[in-house]
Amino acid sequence: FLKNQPPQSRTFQPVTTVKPLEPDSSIWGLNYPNEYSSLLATANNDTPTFYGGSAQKSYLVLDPRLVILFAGYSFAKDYNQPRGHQNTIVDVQATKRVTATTHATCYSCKSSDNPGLWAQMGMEAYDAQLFSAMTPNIKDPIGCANCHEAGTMRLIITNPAVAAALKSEGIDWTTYTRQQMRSLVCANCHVTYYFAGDNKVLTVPWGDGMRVEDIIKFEDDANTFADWTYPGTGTPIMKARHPDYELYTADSTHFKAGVSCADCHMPYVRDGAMKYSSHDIMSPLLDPQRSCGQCHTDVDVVLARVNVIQDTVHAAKIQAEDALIDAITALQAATANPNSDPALLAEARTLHRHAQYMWDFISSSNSMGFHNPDEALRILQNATDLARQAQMKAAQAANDPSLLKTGVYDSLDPKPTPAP
Amino acid sequence: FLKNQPPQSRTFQPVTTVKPLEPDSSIWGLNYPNEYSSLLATANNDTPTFYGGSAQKSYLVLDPRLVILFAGYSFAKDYNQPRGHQNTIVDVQATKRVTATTHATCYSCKSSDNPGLWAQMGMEAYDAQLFSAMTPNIKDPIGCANCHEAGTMRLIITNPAVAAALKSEGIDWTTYTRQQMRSLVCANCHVTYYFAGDNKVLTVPWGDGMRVEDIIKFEDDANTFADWTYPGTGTPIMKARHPDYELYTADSTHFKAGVSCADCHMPYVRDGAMKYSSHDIMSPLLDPQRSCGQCHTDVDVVLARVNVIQDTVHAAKIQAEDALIDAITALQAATANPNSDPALLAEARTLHRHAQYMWDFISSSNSMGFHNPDEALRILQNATDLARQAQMKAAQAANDPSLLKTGVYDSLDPKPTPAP
Amino acid sequence: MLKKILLLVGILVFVAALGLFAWATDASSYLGHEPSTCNNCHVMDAQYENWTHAAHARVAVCVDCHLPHQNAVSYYLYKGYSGMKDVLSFTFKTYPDSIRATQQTDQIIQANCIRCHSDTVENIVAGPQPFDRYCWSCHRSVAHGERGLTLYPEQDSEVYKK
Ligand code: HEC
Ligand code: HEC
Ligand code: HEC
Ligand code: HEC
Ligand code: HEC
Ligand code: HEC
Ligand code: HEC
Ligand code: HEC
Ligand code: HEC
Ligand code: HEC
Ligand code: HEC
Ligand code: HEC
Ligand code: HEC
Ligand code: HEC
Ligand SMILES: [Ca+2]
Ligand SMILES: [Ca+2]
Repeated sequence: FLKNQPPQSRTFQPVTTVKPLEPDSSIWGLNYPNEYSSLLATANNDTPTFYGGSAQKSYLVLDPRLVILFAGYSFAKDYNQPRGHQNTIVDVQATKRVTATTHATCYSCKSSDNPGLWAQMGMEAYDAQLFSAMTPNIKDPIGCANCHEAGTMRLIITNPAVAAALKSEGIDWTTYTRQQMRSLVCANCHVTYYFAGDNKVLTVPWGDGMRVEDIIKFEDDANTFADWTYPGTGTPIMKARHPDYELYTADSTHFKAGVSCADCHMPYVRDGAMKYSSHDIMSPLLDPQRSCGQCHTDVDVVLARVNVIQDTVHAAKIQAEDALIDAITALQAATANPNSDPALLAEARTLHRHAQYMWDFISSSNSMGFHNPDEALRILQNATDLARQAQMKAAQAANDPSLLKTGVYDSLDPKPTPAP
Repeated sequence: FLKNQPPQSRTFQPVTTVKPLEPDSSIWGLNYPNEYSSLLATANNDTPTFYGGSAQKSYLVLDPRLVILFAGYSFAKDYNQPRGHQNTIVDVQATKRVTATTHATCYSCKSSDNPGLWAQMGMEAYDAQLFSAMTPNIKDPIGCANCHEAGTMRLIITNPAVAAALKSEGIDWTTYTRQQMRSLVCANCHVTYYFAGDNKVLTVPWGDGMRVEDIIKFEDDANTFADWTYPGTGTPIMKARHPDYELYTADSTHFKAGVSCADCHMPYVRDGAMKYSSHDIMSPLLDPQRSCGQCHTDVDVVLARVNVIQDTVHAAKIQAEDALIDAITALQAATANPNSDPALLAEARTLHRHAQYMWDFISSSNSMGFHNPDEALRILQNATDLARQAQMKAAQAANDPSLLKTGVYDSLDPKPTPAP
Repeated sequence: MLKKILLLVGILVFVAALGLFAWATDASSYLGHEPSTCNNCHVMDAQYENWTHAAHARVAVCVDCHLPHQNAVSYYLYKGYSGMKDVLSFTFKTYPDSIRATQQTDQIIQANCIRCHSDTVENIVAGPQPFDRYCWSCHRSVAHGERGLTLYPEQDSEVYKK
């Protein structure tokens, strides 16, 4: 039976018909048991890698500088390395970042119930509700309906905010090829965002482009949008959130070469004669032979490079953080000084705002720079430079060179712990 | 299996016997006409690329910031993009950097006469002579004797200073494989160096390692070695010089993957069926199909990445330069101020010294960062940070926040021109 | 005693595998050199398909590169050995998801590159130091095309065409 036969026709016979926007992945799973069971496996992954992996690690404990940099904001309380897709509901309900006044918007990227709910009630109405009010509707973690169109199994944009953002950029995603969709589908969630207005409408700030400078311009223009005001400095800060798609597509090596997110994070596996895409999405470093080996013959070589890149970007990130903390300390003193020049203070705050966003753009994106090493390092150099300029401006505002102290974080003892 | 005959023996029959250290390449060329004629071709290359290529371009005109950064030193007078290997003698004799007091050491990497001269008189005696006194002995530009051992045609280290530096690192180069020698042979010249002592002995500062931090440590320890004192700031500056081998081998992608300098800069070409190594060494971007195309089928993709990398590193380099010029301006004012705190001034100078060396390490190395993008960007971030810290320290020394002005270079009008 | 049993089991397995080999496959086809024979095994799909897109499809078949060509004895001996290895690991599913050439395979291929292209490379393979790299460290795609070319599972790309 293995004789020279024509290639088997692999046309697939569905067992059941899945209705549009079906939230329950187990129903889709009847047709596609391999994809379904590999998706379920993300619930139990817990192996760490040096910078990532699936174990739940607290960023705040690993690097207490973040407690200072997010002071006054919910991220100073609780901020973890992400885990597998099956854990979304558990994790969003457990995080201390969610309080009684939090909006339902926080469920946007956590459940396959959403496409149905959005179709029913509209995204604005969904976002206007409180988190607690939405909870009863949210039963399923991320599932097939977040990525696939029932019936065709095409990859699609399911998040209306992302659809709107693409449109604002003049992009018609329905013209995208299969290979492009293998990245764009992750952009349903792995993008930066902010909540616009009192109804906390989910907004993806791509109107001016997807580079960090474009996003800063867009948020600056949107009435100097701020997530919170930094304590003691008065800086209106905007928080960057996992701009994975933005960073990756900013001319990275792999993106330029046509590689997609799914190529690395969803390598194919074999089940007997069948190949299928692993839906057990995790750090590719946990199975590099499969994830990288299809393209790189010598996996050890590229893994060694991953180490070099991640260590380099990590050091650059810490350097930017140290500069930011020096700047914040100076700016606090300058703000406290009643004689400080207000115009110069305002300039110092703008420098702080931009420096912190640039740093956070890389800090909050995943892979410790591997997705796009050059862009990450470029941005961190800018963050460092702007932070130092913010400090200098603060000293000028207060006309006080004693604010130019460096190495503030190093001299802290004890180091800060997560906010209550 | 009829094909399975032993390959016909075509063992090469030399036409002439080349004597050891033979300076005249045309004699070697009798045996190896392809290699010889391709070496001669480097005389006439003159096609520019965006950042490099073989045209003679003045770095000082392309980026007048260099005139400021090298103020008080010969590099502010004349500093060009390098050209092909056949031009070495013409170019070293034409440069305004050479004066009546210049030592013969400047011929070290310019001529195939050197291996013979060094064997005869010793490198110390050679270096002790004046440039003008050595000129009559220098007839041949770079040639076979700079890279090959006559007879075996093995690639070898011919520069005693490099041999000593390798030894100081505990490296026995004679154990290197052929593929390793295809890079190391370039290290005969494409390395940073300084002239030690009054006899201007050529020294390659690898005693503590080949990373930029190691080299700074080494030169700091060597009695705070300085090439010149920066005018108005009193900073003892050390000049970095084309650390191409150092930068490339600092864990770059290609180095880690086992790629050698010759792979890109001396691709095989064919004479009939026969392949030989092109000795027409130049920018690989002038013949990318050959230089990159065997490894990278889609040459356009990697060329696009080269553009991205070079533009990114170029911007980072300019950013470091702007920070350095701001720092220098502040430090000059602080130095001029009789009330400045001498201890703080000294600290500011050390920061300036290190910032400038880090910047120059990348600025003076070739390929605008392509040889090792991450390392280049990492170093430029450090240079920027240290330059800003130097400026802050200067303001502290003078207790004068008005020294914290940024954007000095931008406000210069007209921009500086090469020193006379 | 245990050793003997193990040996016996080993022989039985070998014979069984041989039987399986002869039954499951069009055994006589394996005496030939048709590339489609290699492609009988779906695990060879990617290599087969990529080979057809690469420069050598017109001029060289699998065995031209993958079997030693010093002499007929080594050719058929290795053919038997590697064929059995492939069949065994296929039958017992002991192969990894990403199959890699072994070092032994690499050496065989290298000798074959040089065998066909000796005119071209004689000059560069010769030299005082051994030629210490595989031809395909530069010619990365001549044999099997771009890596990752046929990475993806069978799926309907048509649904993306607007
Ligand atoms: C070329 C391979 C590659 C591509 C393409 C790629 N990634 Fe990654 N990704 C990695 C590696 C390697 C890591 C680091 C994992 C680690 O440190 O353990 C990573 C990390 C991550 C992480 C964090 C995983 C963890 O360990 O917690 C997320 C989330 C992620 N990537 C999402 C994406 C998204 C979304 C895209 C597309 C926009 C993408 N990746 C494209 C290789 C890739
Ligand atoms: C519907 C929203 C959504 C989509 C679509 C989505 N992700 Fe995620 N992803 C998340 C969330 C939320 C988490 C964090 C879950 C947690 O920590 O509880 C996450 C976590 C991850 C992780 C970390 C896993 C681990 O074990 O550390 C990786 C890697 C990842 N995603 C990659 C991808 C890739 C690749 C795609 C596209 C093929 C994708 N994601 C599509 C929302 C999404
Ligand atoms: C546009 C999509 C999107 C929205 C809206 C969103 N998240 Fe997430 N969330 C993600 C993605 C993607 C991840 C995984 C990547 C990461 O953590 O870097 C994640 C991870 C998480 C995690 C696990 C890791 C951690 O940070 O501790 C928590 C908890 C979480 N989100 C809570 C929230 C809360 C609370 C809100 C509302 C303020 C929210 N999310 C809004 C996409 C989103
Ligand atoms: C995080 C996004 C995401 C989720 C959630 C998701 N898929 Fe997929 N799925 C993909 C991507 C990306 C591909 C690759 C598509 C391609 O290559 O065209 C894919 C491919 C498939 C395919 C085609 C065959 C294959 O394996 O490549 C099937 C069938 C499939 N998914 C079923 C499911 C089912 C069933 C679920 C829910 C249990 C599900 N998917 C959930 C992203 C997702
Ligand atoms: C679908 C193919 C594909 C996959 C999968 C893939 N890569 Fe790559 N990778 C490439 C291509 C193409 C390049 C660009 C260079 C080239 O042309 O070889 C590249 C370049 C690289 C480089 C050099 C870039 C640098 O900055 O040093 C590294 C390192 C690397 N990949 C690591 C990985 C790792 C680690 C994984 C798995 C997590 C991976 N790659 C997965 C195709 C792939
Ligand atoms: C992977 C390919 C690659 C390797 C390996 C490599 N280079 Fe280059 N080199 C380049 C590229 C690309 C440029 C940029 C040329 C340009 O901008 O026109 C360059 C530029 C140069 C230049 C300046 C050329 C000019 O345009 O004036 C010199 C000198 C140089 N390299 C020397 C070396 C040395 C010495 C080594 C080994 C230590 C080395 N290169 C290794 C690719 C390479
Ligand atoms: C004996 C010293 C010496 C050795 C050995 C040497 N170089 Fe050079 N190289 C130079 C000098 C000097 C120049 C500049 C010549 C000029 O501008 O007049 C130069 C210029 C270059 C250029 C610029 C050419 C152009 O047209 O822009 C490249 C590229 C280069 N070298 C690469 C290499 C590589 C690769 C190797 C090793 C295979 C190597 N060099 C070995 C001294 C050397
Ligand atoms: C250790 C070897 C070495 C020594 C010693 C050396 N050079 Fe060079 N020189 C090079 C290399 C390599 C290049 C080409 C690479 C480059 O310019 O970046 C070069 C390029 C040049 C060039 C052409 C490009 C330019 O900079 O204008 C001149 C002129 C030159 N050197 C003059 C000198 C002078 C004068 C001295 C003595 C002060 C000297 N060299 C000492 C290796 C050396
Ligand atoms: C700048 C350094 C350099 C100079 C100068 C140089 N060579 Fe080479 N040569 C090399 C390198 C590198 C190789 C590659 C060696 C290998 O692959 O083992 C090489 C290889 C060769 C080979 C082996 C065949 C081939 O083409 O790969 C011959 C013969 C040769 N050179 C002759 C000469 C002759 C004759 C001269 C002078 C006219 C000369 N070389 C000058 C660096 C140089
Ligand atoms: C260092 C990289 C490198 C290595 C190793 C290498 N080659 Fe090449 N080869 C090249 C380059 C570059 C060319 C293109 C020459 C040209 O265009 O003139 C080439 C050309 C060829 C050609 C002629 C292609 C044509 O267009 O007709 C053949 C055949 C060949 N190589 C075979 C081999 C074999 C066999 C080996 C191993 C012994 C080998 N090569 C090792 C770089 C390499
Ligand atoms: C002898 C083989 C070889 C040659 C020649 C070569 N490369 Fe590469 N290149 C590699 C390998 C190996 C990698 C690492 C990624 C991988 O495994 O594919 C790589 C990676 C790259 C990358 C991704 C790294 C990044 O930072 O983006 C670029 C871009 C690239 N090469 C450009 C070039 C260019 C341009 C040339 C010619 C000047 C060249 N290469 C010559 C083998 C080579
Ligand atoms: C022109 C020579 C050539 C031909 C013809 C050829 N191969 Fe290969 N094969 C290679 C080379 C080179 C490699 C890579 C070895 C390595 O990377 O270490 C390889 C690797 C493989 C591998 C291991 C996969 C891997 O990535 O290491 C398999 C399986 C394979 N070939 C099967 C085949 C089959 C089946 C055919 C016929 C359809 C075939 N080959 C035709 C040269 C060839
Ligand atoms: C009976 C199914 C089958 C057939 C028919 C088959 N292969 Fe394979 N082949 C395999 C399997 C399974 C592996 C993986 C072995 C492993 O890695 O353990 C493999 C591995 C390989 C490898 C990589 C491992 C190594 O030995 O270096 C090469 C090369 C290879 N096969 C070549 C061929 C060639 C050439 C043919 C046709 C003459 C062929 N195969 C026919 C099943 C097969
Ligand atoms: C059975 C003999 C044979 C074997 C084995 C073989 N080749 Fe070839 N190869 C050829 C022939 C014939 C051509 C076509 C020459 C032509 O078109 O002029 C060719 C063409 C090439 C070319 C030029 C391809 C192009 O892009 O046009 C390269 C490079 C090459 N071979 C390298 C290799 C390498 C590397 C190996 C080993 C992995 C190898 N060859 C094994 C016979 C062979
Ligand atoms: Ca994780
Ligand atoms: Ca040049």
